[in-house]
Amino acid sequence: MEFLKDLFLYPGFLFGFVLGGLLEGFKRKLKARMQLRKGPPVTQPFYDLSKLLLKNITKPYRISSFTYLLIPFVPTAALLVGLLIMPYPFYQEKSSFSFDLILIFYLTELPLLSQIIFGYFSNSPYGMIGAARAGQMFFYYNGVFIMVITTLCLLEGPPYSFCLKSIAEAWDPLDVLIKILTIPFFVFSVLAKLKLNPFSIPDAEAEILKGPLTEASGVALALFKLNYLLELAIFGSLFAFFYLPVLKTSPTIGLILILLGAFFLFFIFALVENATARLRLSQFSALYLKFLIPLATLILVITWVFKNW
Amino acid sequence: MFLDAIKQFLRYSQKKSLWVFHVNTGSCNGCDIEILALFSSKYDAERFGIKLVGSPKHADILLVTGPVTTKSRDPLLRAYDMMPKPKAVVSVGVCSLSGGVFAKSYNVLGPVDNFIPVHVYVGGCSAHPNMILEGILRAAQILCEEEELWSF
Amino acid sequence: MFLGFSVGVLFLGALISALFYRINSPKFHGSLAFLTSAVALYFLNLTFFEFIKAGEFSWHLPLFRWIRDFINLDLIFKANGLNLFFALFGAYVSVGINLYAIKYMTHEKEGFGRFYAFIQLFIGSYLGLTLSENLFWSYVFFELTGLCSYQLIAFWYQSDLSSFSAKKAFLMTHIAGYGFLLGALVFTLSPDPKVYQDLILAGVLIAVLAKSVQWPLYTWIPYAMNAPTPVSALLHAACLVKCGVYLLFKFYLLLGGFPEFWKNLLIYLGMFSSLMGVLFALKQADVKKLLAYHTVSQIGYMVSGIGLGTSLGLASSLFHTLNHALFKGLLFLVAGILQQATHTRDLSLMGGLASKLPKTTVLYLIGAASISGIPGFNGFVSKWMFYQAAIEANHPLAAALGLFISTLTTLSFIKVLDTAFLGKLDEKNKQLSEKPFYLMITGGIILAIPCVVFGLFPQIAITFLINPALSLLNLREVNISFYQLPTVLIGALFILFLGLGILIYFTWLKPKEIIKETEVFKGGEDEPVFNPTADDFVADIENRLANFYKKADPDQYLLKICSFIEGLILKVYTTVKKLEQIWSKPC
Amino acid sequence: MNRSQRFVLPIGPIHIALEEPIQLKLETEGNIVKNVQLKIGYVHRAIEFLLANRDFYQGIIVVERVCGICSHSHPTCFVQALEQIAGIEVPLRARYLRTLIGELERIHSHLLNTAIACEILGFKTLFVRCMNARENIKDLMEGITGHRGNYAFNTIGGVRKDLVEDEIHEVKKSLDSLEPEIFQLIETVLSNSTLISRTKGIGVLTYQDAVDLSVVGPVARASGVDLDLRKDVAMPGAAYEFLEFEKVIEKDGDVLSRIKVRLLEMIESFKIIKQILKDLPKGPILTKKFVPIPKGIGISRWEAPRGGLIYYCITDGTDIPYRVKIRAPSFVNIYALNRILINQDVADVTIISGSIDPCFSCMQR
Repeated sequence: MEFLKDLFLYPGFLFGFVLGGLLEGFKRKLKARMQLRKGPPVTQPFYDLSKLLLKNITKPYRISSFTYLLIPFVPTAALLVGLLIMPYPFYQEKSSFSFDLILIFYLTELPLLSQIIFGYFSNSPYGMIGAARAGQMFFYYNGVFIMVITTLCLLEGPPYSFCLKSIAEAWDPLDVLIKILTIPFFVFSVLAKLKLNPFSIPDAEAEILKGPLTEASGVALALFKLNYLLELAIFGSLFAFFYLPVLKTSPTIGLILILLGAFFLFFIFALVENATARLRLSQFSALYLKFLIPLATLILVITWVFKNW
Repeated sequence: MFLDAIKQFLRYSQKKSLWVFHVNTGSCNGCDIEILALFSSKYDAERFGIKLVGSPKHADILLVTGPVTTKSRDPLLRAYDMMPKPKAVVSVGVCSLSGGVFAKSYNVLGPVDNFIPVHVYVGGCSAHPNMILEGILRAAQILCEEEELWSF
Repeated sequence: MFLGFSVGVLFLGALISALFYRINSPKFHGSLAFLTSAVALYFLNLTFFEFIKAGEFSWHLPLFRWIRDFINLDLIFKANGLNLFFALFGAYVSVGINLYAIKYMTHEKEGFGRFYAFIQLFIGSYLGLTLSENLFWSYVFFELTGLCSYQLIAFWYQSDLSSFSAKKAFLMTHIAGYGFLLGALVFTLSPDPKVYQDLILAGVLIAVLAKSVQWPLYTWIPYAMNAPTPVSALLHAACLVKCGVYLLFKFYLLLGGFPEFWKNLLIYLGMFSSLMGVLFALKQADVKKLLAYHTVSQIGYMVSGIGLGTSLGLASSLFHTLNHALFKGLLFLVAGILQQATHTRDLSLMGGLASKLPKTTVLYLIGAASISGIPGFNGFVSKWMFYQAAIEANHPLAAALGLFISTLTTLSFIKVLDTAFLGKLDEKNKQLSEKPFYLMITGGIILAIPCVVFGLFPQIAITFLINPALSLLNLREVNISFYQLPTVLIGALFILFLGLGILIYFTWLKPKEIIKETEVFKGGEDEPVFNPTADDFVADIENRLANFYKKADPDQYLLKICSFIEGLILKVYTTVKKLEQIWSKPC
Repeated sequence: MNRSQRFVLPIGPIHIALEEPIQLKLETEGNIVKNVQLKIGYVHRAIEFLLANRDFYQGIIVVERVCGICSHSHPTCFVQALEQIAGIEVPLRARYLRTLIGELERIHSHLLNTAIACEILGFKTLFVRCMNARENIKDLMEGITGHRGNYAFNTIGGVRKDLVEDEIHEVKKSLDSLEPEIFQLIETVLSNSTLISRTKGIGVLTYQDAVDLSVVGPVARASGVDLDLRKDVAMPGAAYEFLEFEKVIEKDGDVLSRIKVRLLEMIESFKIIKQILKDLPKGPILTKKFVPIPKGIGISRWEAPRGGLIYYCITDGTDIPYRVKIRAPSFVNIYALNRILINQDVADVTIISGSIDPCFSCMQR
């Protein structure tokens, strides 16, 4: 029964869902405030989600309804597992992986892959274009994200390993410097990963409606939204684990720090979203391929040299 | 008992989260820009959870502006058909109510409620944003109260 | 004893096929090949059990006694961890592919005897290569595999393209032979191989580059895709291209480890060719060529893993070799089914096949998930071992590149899934049925089962197959208890089953009430939907990297070098001729 | 690259970026548009047929509903044509008031277009700011005319409603508060790097193309065509000849220059409005002498926010016009889309078509 508590309450479903929903609501509220509007209530994502659960489904002709619902469901399960392997305070003694970061990386890829598949699966022309765009973005921002996590993995050690815990516990002055250097890259890659504004290319409402999700409705759309909220929770807490001394303090303060870090990240996101227009795919790829990926690689190499020196 | 509470919450959330899909069936643009004005700071429809969505498959409320012309009838019917079930229709502007000044034209087939059931009528030429907002909120009331709109 | 049998039975089968080439029946020859490979696998299994019980042993066949004083030409098959590992998966994959080929080849009109003779000869010589202890015989078998590859690529020898590809493949893999010969000769003839190990390794490296399709000598493999699909699956995905990897391991064993410089060279060469392979794979619209470039990229992981030199690195390399044989073979089999179903290899002309070929789609999904490293499939485990080994060995760049390449692999397989299996069904594929392909699918299932089993329980492969090889190489045994957290595992299974239950309830028990079918939203009008082509899917990447694609293809440089050498020889020849004329001028 | 069928992306008739129904079928290769098919006619309400069945005063009401955005330009132009036939001299004060509303309408329309462009580019903040500024203009117009959208301000021979001294004062006050806000907005739009990088160099309509396609209005002016009916043509119904302002002309012809032209024109409009409010002549707002409209032909032109609007009226002496032909500015501008959408990125299609500021309900009538 212990695992049920883990799964549904603290690091699992409820925590991820509530944290993600609050982050999304907070971001929307903040954006509205910056636009001199009152904005929706912070709990708006929960209303949206619970409403979608009750709606009927209108799916395109000749499409298996089981697959229609299965495609969004698989990443939900994957993301829940992803939440379970992160070393949250009060829970961390149960999650001592040495490769959890790689697993988290692969698991957080799944929501996007499911969207790409869904875009083509649903036969919608907008979905197909959106899927192709999402796929191409995947190529660029993952390069940056991988460089960031590899750089961070070099902090604690040797021996090095892809372990979230060791990153969270690395707080030497040099480590802090390197961590600060990687923050912009992390923010950029997560912005693209979450499809937020300057990089909201796959679901650019103005030309391709909702992109891959154009044909999703009812429970399928609710599952996609849920995936999105869980992703928000995961990336928000990843930010806290990377850049805040979460595991260095007592669990209670650690938990508070996680929340603070996540909300701070979304504060930055709201600022960026409010001050930018959406980029074109070619501009996006130029930005990443010409600046961000080489710079991120440079930081990785420099860190490596420093560490071996 | 417990299920009833959940059901109540879900219905309440239906009232708080309204995704609007907008169809122009031959309007003069006047009502359309007033719908756009809903999202400015002055009216700020988003505070009621109202969101303009691009796909009818996500929508709860269909906003129709303009009299139904021959060519835009099929798109309207298709879009209505694609909306998933608890759904309501708000017809905005006097043209979609009755045809307005265009009623006698050869290309105008008639008001919107000749083709799809309309739940809320918002008058005016062009309708005032406040009235449109009120219409959408009334439609939300209808959505969460009327039993036959709910399949389970 | 069984060792000899397992190779011998395949040679016997090849002989029978060759002798009865006049029997123009695909069933006869195919069943024969299936039978012989199954028997070979059976014998190998017996050997393997014996090996596990009793440890290493060998089978000796004295040959050419008169020359023994000068050089030892005895045929020695040795059963040790490494040899048996390579032999076993080769035999296993060949069983599946031979089963597949029985049906596949019925489309042809003639040449069954030739085809199956060479297939069996190839499997025999591959097993011979992996099992043989004597380097001379290894060389003979090594060249035999190249010869079989030549013959099999040129199966449709009337077509210019096929014969050209065969020639190209033969020439390039022949270079590998010279490299191997150099290494082997220096190793056997020198009194202390450690002194000349640079020379030996240079030779072996050339062999690896050309045979195991590494940069810059991989250019033959896209052409080799003009062969029938079983050939592509068996030779150019599973077995032939692993010969180079095998040689690396063999020389690692013989030399007792590599020096530091060669290790680093192998790591970064492997990762570099992996990156090149995957970037070229991204833009391919031809499904078999795409898979071929992925072979380049995946073998990069293996070469790189050997270079890491730690036990986890070598284990990842070995495990990935096994996994690659399984999932790449499987993917090629799926590609063959697609080709026979739609009569084209162009992804852009397919689309929506998932509704007509559901079982094939499942097979494809297993293969694609494995190769792109989705957790729960075998590719994830071996790739994870590679990343972990790379970062432990303080090569973070290799780890990062590995991860990056893995995401690109995912992208290109998503592209295949989307353009071939999903989307709108083409008009001409409306009548398609999966029935004729059942035998081929069975062949695929044979390869798919281990993909899933090793993904969920990698301990099986690691304990029984990889650790013996590692202990032979004097390395620490690796011990992965992959899913060590019961909470997560139970949780995952729980969510999965709960969710599936709810989905089934929603879709099958209550569909009438809540699920309604409508049109696709296309802006309100009823427009026909066309599938975007495979090029459309990666149009921006292709644009962005257009210059790279133009400049990075090593073929053009190789051609330049070749023509330079040709010019040199021509110059020498004309000079000699001139000299001769001066010489022979009557005074 | 040989392919049997190109991928077709239908945009519209119902699409979130298009306020009005029109269908653009884009044939694409990769991300590049190779061919465009325009399908119009969704908003055809047979206005000209209706006009030929109503008398002049009813006609003004119908004409006002040709388009909800330029609902002052259409009746003014219509009335101007009728006045031309009847030879009615419009009082100067009425001419000034018509110009005032016309310029307010221009500001509102240009703000709306900028807002929609920002919305298309995903720039919600600027969208909201533009809409807020537009709300203020709308309030102003409601104060002056009595309605937010369809003003019913014009009648044959003048305007319906006068502007008293207090109102002028109020209008001046709100304009003074509005002007810095709009200046700031313009500065923000023209200095945001992401917005400029998205709009610069796309959808280029060269000078030659602009002349060949005979585009009008801001689209023409953005391509360097020196064309502004307010200066070029005598408008008997308006007071432009007494007012000082400049034509705004840009050279590049891309989307950015179209946005720039609109933004800078708003400044000119503010100038005009200030002048009008300063020296609004005293006098009647409607001609005293009313003559029935005789048989005749009248052509009138008006610079609507989107360009030159032309009304062509034939009367036969009865109180119902024989024929009214409307040439809306979007009708000529829309054909530029066929030229400037080719070889553009799919992501830019909506912003390019939005930059034309097409009014499909004007166009399809």
